[in-house]
Amino acid sequence: MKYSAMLVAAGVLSAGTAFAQGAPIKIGVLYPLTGGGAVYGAPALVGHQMAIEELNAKGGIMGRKVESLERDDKLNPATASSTMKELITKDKVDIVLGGLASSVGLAMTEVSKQEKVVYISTIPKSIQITTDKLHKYVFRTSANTDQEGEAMAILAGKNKLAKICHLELDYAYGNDLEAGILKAMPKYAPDAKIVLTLKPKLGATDFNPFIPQVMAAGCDGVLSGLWGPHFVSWVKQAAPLGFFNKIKWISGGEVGSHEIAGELKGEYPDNVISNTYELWYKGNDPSHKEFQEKLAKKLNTQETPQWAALGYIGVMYAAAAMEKAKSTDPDKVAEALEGLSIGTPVGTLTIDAKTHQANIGQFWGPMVKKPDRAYRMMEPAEYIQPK
Amino acid sequence: MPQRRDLIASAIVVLLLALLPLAGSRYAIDLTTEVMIYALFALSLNVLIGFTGNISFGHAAYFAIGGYACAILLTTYGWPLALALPAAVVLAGLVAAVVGYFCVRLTQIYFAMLTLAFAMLVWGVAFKWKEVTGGDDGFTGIKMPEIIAHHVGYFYFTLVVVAAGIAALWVICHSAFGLTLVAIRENSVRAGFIGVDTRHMRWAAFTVAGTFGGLAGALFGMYHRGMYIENAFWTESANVLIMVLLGGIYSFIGPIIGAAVLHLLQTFTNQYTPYWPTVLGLILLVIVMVLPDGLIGLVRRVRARGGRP
Amino acid sequence: MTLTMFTLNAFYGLALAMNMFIIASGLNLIFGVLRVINFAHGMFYMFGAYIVFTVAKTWGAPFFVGVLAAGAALAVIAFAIERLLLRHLYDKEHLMQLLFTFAIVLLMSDAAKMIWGTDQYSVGYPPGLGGAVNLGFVMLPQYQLFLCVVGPLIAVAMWFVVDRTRWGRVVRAATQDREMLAALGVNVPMVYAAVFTIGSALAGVGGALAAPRIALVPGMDATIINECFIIVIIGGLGNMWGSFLGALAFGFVVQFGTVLAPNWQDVLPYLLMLAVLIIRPWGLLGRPETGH
Amino acid sequence: MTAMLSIDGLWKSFAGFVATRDVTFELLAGETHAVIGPNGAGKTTFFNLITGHLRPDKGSVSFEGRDLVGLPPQKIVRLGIARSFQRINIYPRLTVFENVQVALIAHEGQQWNLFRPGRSLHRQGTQELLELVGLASEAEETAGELSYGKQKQLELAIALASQPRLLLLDEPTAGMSPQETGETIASVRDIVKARGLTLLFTEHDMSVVFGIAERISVLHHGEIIASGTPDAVRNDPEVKRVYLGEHAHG
Repeated sequence: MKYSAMLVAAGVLSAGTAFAQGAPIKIGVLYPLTGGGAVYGAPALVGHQMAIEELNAKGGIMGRKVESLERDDKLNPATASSTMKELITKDKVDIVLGGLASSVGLAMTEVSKQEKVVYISTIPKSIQITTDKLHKYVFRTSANTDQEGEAMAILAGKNKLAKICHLELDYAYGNDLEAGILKAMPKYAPDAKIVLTLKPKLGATDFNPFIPQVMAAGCDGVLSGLWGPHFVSWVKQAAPLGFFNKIKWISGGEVGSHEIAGELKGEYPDNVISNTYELWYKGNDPSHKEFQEKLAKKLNTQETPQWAALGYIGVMYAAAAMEKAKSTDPDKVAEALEGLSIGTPVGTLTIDAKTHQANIGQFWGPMVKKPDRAYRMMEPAEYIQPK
Repeated sequence: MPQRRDLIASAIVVLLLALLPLAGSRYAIDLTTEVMIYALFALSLNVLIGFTGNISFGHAAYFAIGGYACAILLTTYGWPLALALPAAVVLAGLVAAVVGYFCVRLTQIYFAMLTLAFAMLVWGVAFKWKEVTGGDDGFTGIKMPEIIAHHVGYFYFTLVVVAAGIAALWVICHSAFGLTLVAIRENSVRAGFIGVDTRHMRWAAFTVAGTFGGLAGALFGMYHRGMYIENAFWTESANVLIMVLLGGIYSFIGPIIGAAVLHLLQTFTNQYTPYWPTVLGLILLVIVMVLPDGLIGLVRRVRARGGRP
Repeated sequence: MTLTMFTLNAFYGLALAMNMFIIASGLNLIFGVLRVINFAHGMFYMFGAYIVFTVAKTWGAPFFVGVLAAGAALAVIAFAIERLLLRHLYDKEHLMQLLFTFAIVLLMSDAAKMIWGTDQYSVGYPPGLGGAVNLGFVMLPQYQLFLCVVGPLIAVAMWFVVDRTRWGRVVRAATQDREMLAALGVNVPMVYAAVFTIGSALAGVGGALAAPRIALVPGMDATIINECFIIVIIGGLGNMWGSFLGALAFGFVVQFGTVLAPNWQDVLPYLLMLAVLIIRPWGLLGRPETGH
Repeated sequence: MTAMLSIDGLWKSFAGFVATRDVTFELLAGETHAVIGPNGAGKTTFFNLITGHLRPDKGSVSFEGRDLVGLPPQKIVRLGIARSFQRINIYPRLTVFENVQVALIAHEGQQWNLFRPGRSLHRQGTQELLELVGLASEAEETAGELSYGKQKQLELAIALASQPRLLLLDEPTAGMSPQETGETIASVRDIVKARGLTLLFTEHDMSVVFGIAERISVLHHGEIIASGTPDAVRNDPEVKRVYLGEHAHG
């Protein structure tokens, strides 16, 4: 799949719909579109664009046309900060969405606070966004590290893990997820004991310093926050040693998504239980089917990536809040977002009025072989949603 | 004397900039603030590159130290700006002096790689010293004195500080010291044989560059209300290096022009396409293949051609 | 650390060193002869990995055909770059050559995005190398063992070509005195083109050989180029055995350092370079450049 | 006359090749002394050892009673020894004027002055030196664009700016046309006389050597094989055999 073609076509809007009077509503969005972050940013932007197109096809927001201003955050918080300011001061956007890295999410949270413009964090999981750095104008529609950690603790309990090796990447997300897991373990997995904690660096490609340590520790399970390429490299380096034969690998970081399964195919190891925001073959809601078909058409493949859903949900929330507030005024939109429930492709979500966190869940389940498929699928996939 | 002409031209530029907020565009004010900060940053690096002939791959380190120190002193320790800013600048200069002591023993690529190694160490400290720097979450929520918290106030503050910084660098670069640095750049062996201790001079230049880089960093942090470890990463060092080379290393104002052009181009390109690397790559190819003296060299050549029909 | 763990770590350090040496040797060769610091080397590595993906996974050709294809493709790309552009820059300042190779990095990174998109990719191990060898007290992955053989083979082959053949003598002479060579009737420009081509092909082969062990993602060039520079610098620029030694130092320091002091893993290579340059300013086997 | 520069038992070798072999040498104050020898005889190495560019393996170099071994070039210059180089060694991108001005700034120890504009310093002195070497009219030209001969003259001016008592010139006329050579030598001789300098120079042109040198030393394979007045050297059988014999046309 190539999302790059989409990037070039960015900003092209569906024509032919009649809009009411009034200037278009401007939605600004930042995702990483160059370098390593583009793996996630590009598909998220596809979902974002799809939602904008749908809105305009239905007559826009409050009858006003919706304009999407899309920018590359380059995975750099200072760039994100400048670009977001630009969107606000020059382009006069009504709301800003997006982000991927925790640091970018926090930088955007800061700008949102200064400029008093609503920011909906659609991918960053940093717990600080909805705790320490929470303010009136910031909201999150992605999961956070506490929710993810809780789900992992639940699964550790369910799978009756006793000796756990804990793997996290040594940076903000890894440290936050670790805290989330440790917080939830006493409740959900009281019998489990963490015997080893290792933290490879962000961007590591060589896991040889860690694999033997985990194998020697005699764990019956691993809790892991290794996402994307880290997971893939770990698998490739550990699998030849028979690493996955006995150990249960319970992993956050969405390595249960189709992107990973579809790429690793036969190399995807046994005994992995992981998460994903969305599965093209499983939805929580009737609207998922519709979403899935559209996305499949847009990307020209049935087996679509999960990130698009996050971009999509962000736009839907922005639209719903403006409709509810009957205004684009940031104060009113922020008030409207508090406690707002909407139907999304992954079910009905509600943003908590106090924490500004949506109760988005994730699909969790073991990745199993299917006789008719070249790749593994999550089965049974359980939707774990925070209360 | 061309100096008087330069002085008048600079005064006009400062005056025009001072009038900018009257135009009322918040965006123009912010963008100009950013450009001014980068101009000072690039200029500080050129003390090393253009005036001394040493390429640094790690100039972002001092930028980050200045930025973090100022941010932390203001926010965590509640120092007043009048103390925090000078302290941050001095700290950046001190670290530059320590690092420079080791680096100036080497030349050329070895020098460059050692500056890179030290800079990555600074990055590592910013990353791992989470309690103080906020780690890779960044240090956000910088407390600003009331008077410069507003963007117009901050614009004037930046204008004054950057103008003063550039003036100071101008004096230094055109001083006996600066002229001697140029001699070292041109021919360090010969410079030794006229009685110049080239290593000590390069060390001093390194410290000056780091000090002013720190000043730019402090301004940057306050402008963004945040400092991030990416600001110390080698990519930031590469960025400022390109600004300097784009503008032209053999003239004083080259880096200012380079900083302005690169930053504006980067900003405007991002409004249309995420293919910034291609745009920058093509620009660099043009510089390398046809404009080795940078934009300022091009201006000079065009002028020379016009002047002598 | 138990003896078993020590053995394992030593082996992994060696394997890492050999993997890095294959890539760094090309960078070093290019610097030694052309005096050009090739920032694009990491990008050549990434292209090598992506090409082996396309050839071996998408087209279904055998893995080693993919490796050869990667080397060949990079040779063609590098030859074109050298003949069309780089050769005009030899008499310009180092800085300009540096900027030039950086421009190539930028252009190729976007080219990669256009060709392969932004997905992450994975290449399987070649048949027969995807398992492990059980030595009783330790298990060693076959593919890493394989790399431990290939690395020294490349080193020996390079040593043979450079030290023992007529062409190698020309190349060595080119590192000393270009004018002299031209006076002797050697086609110096073609020597340069050949060296740049071979050095870059080595990066492509290095990327292709690394591919089965890692995830292929955009941006994978950035870390590798820094690490290669560190290896070449600590070994002594232009010195092949220096690079070999540098790679070994890098491999062991990174492997053992990461195990023993994981908090420092992000900056370990830089610490290594710092230590070496402060103690030996021209690298382990390098010589100070005399004069100016 | 007393010895201004005394060298005793000086050795220097590079990777086994001995470039300077047990050289003992005295330079008298006020004399004009030439060092000659075939290419590769070690003349430039000899100069580099005196001026601190190279460190001898063994032996001593003392200038007016002060030991020079181990001192860096910049310290040696300050003691009163200046030199020119065989290969052009100027600041190519600076103007001719600045080339000399920097040397004067350095001589006065003003290179650490961060505030005084460099271009305003020593204008008078620079002008005088440029006039002395005949470059006054090229003052504002870029040094790297001067003709070869003029660049050599500029080097001389740079060396003189350090106000030396001892001037070392390494092949001052190398690469010059006969006419340029004549002019250069005439001006060097005038300057040396006018300023009362001691001059030590190497030169391949024998007419120049025998024209102005008061004493001559002959280097061969890093050794001084003869030293004395031009006549004594000319008639030295050893010199005839190893040197003049090979370059009979000299």
